[in-house]
Amino acid sequence: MGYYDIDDILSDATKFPCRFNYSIPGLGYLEGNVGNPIQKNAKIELPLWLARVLAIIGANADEDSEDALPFLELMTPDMLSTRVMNAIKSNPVSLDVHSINSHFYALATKWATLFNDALLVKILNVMILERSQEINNHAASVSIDSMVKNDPGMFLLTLDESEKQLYKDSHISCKEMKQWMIRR
Amino acid sequence: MSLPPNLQQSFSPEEIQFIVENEPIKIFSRITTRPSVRQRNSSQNSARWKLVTADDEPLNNLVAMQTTEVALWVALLLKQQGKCSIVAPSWLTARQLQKYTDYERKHPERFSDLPWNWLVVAQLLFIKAADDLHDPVHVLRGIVQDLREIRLSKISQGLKQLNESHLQLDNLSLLEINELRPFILGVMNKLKQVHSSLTTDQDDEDVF
Amino acid sequence: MYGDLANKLVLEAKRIQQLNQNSSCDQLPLYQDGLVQNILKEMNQLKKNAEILKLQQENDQDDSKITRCQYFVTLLCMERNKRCLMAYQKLRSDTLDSIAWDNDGLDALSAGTVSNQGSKNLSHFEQEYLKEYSQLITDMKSGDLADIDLSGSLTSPSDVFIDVRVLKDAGEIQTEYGVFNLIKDTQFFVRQADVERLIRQGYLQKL
Amino acid sequence: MDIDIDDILADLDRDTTAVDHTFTSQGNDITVLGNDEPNPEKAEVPRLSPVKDFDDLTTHWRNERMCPELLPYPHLLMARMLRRVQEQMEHIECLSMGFLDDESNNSAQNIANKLPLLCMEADLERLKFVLRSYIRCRLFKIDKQSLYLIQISQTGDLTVPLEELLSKQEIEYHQRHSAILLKLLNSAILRHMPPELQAIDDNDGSVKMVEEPELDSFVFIYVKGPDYPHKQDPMLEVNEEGQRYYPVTIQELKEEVELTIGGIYVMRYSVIRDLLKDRKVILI
Repeated sequence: MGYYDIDDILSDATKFPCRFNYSIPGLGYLEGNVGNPIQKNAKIELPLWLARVLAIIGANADEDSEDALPFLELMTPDMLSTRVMNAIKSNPVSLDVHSINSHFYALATKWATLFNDALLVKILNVMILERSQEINNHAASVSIDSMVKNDPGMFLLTLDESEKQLYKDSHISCKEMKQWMIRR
Repeated sequence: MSLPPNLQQSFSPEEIQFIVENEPIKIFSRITTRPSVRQRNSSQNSARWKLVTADDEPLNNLVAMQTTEVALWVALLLKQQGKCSIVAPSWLTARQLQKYTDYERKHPERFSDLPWNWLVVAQLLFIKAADDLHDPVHVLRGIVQDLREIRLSKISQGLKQLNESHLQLDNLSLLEINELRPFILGVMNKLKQVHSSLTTDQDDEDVF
Repeated sequence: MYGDLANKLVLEAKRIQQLNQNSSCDQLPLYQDGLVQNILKEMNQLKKNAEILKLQQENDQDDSKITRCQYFVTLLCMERNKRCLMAYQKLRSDTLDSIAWDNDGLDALSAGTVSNQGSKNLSHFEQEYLKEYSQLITDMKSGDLADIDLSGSLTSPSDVFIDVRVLKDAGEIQTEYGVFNLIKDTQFFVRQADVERLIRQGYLQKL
Repeated sequence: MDIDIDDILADLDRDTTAVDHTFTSQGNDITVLGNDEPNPEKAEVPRLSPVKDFDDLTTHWRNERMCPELLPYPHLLMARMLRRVQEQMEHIECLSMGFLDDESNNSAQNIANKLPLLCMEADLERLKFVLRSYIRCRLFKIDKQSLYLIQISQTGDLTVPLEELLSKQEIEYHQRHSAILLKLLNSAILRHMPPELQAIDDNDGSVKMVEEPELDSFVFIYVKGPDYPHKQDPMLEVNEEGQRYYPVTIQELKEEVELTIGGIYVMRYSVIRDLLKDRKVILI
């Protein structure tokens, strides 16, 4: 999770929809409109590394001023929409998380941090538990013959990056153990 | 990096074996190294054993046909040279292992209190001292395999209880723990991370 | 959009990571000099923008929030570019560290391990770094820690000695334990490290 | 003589961790069976025996490998260990020279006669392995927390001074490695940045640059209890089932947990940090 964490950096590049609270001249390049201003209430998609800060920094240098709106509002992205949440709730295990977002958990956790979203945390908790059982089943069922090219099939393709890492780590551990058990 | 990635988060099974090999085990010596009274009185020092990781006292006082206790790795080396037989631990018999298996089956929520090094000791003796065991090695192997499978399936049942707080894993052996370590730590750390994203108070601006 | 180039560089870093995760020995693909240079150019542009905005901010009081916003965006873009560049370079230097240890601290460039295609893949600064780090390892291996062979095997030793059978005549070999005459179908008890090469070459078989 | 008692107690304690072996004392047999040493009692001070040292070293190694932060370097123990390696190497060389002179034996027989020597070589390899793996692990962690170590040694936030936390060689390694790494990052990147972005340890940006050890990450522990079970341990409490346990609190969850002696747990490192320092738990 540190400064040099490649996956964290990549996840931060995910674009989130946001709405500007002010018209700002010269920022049109953010929506591919170089030279023009960004209009108040314009809805554009910005990478999280940019949007996150603009969503919490007030427009007013004077910190005392109560009515200082942040530069923009973050809007709920598709990956956290009610539709996706319902899909998670109805069947977390068979869900293709990778197609929703390859850094789903990292982003969802960041979102939960930003908005103190307890409901989201609850859903994530169930999701992690249920899906990790499945990951463990796959990681543990290593046939020693097909060690070179173990084929977890379609399943691996539905995992997000952190789940893939979990799978890889568990898989290597199970494999080393099996090799140790059968040696000589 | 000065440590390969696979050793950064966990031990290898070989390292667990290494740790277990330092534990003592009983052997039945076939050689005598204990100096006779005359030798002891003379100052001559005939190639005595001097070790830096294990107790060398018993090795300098081996008496043929007597039992003594040495580190497991020493026992295996002597055995390889035909200088001793290994006294199998009392739990490593078909009868005793069957009792453990029965217990495991009867108590789906618990693990039998097998020694913390049972799997390593069993495997090592199967390979290197099969003729010292009380029962045919294929019989013992079979029961050990059963035990391992029953316990594994119990563990995976238990993994449904993973949480962001803590976990108690009594009676699991070091090797069994090590196999599951990456998974358990991966899931629990992730759960913890998700849960700690909720701050009860918002005065912490450094979060971003 | 600012930061897009940097993102490409991080994707390259991710590729290196996956490459090394899936193979037993560490390797480094070509240093993305062109991409890095372009990101640095973008940084220069951003630097100029930031200076202008800073001046503006000091001058006009009325619409400070607008300049503030513009300034923040510029600053964040620079910060982002810096993080991506740093992560890319750090991942590569970490890999160089592993390579140096695998090479026993010998200068990997002149030892030939990296030189074939490898040294071409390194930037000038990286070559220098690898050389210096290898020297550091060599120095660590001498002195107080000389006896434990710091760059030696990290696999725990079991079976220091093994029984072997001779598969084909191999003549006499000299070991610490004296001379062994390796005649076909004879058996010996030897130190594993002494005969590892002969096993690999098919002269001996581990029993 | 109280040293002997300590030793026996320590052995008893060790016995609870190893279910399958019966208790033996290492000290007693010496006098019974005789020893060439002029004064066996003094020659074998139990606390400083090679076996006890190796046991300690193995624990240090295991703790270090699994611990998210860098643990203090055991200076005295390591000095003894490195000296012992050197002496043993010389000793083995001496012995094998003697054997080589003895040309009359053929080599197969020769090696059988050298059983003690074989054993001593294997033994030495084992010690060297733990030392090597331990130091390599520490170097890895020093690299990982390089900036953090610099930061805390500058701000004086260290509970242990750097000279105690690290060995002499480790300090040199840390300094030289961070210098050449900084040189690389400077030449390739940092000097091209605007002045306010040239730092390598800037913690005021969106993401902190100095990585701290994750003290809250989970570790596997074995609750060993006090070194001498008969001594009073004021931290221990007894529950209704008569089990002795250490009460701990998981701050974030405001949750109390009983760590029973002999138990194995997965727990946040920060929660058991002090117990580890007091050697009442070990990381497994």
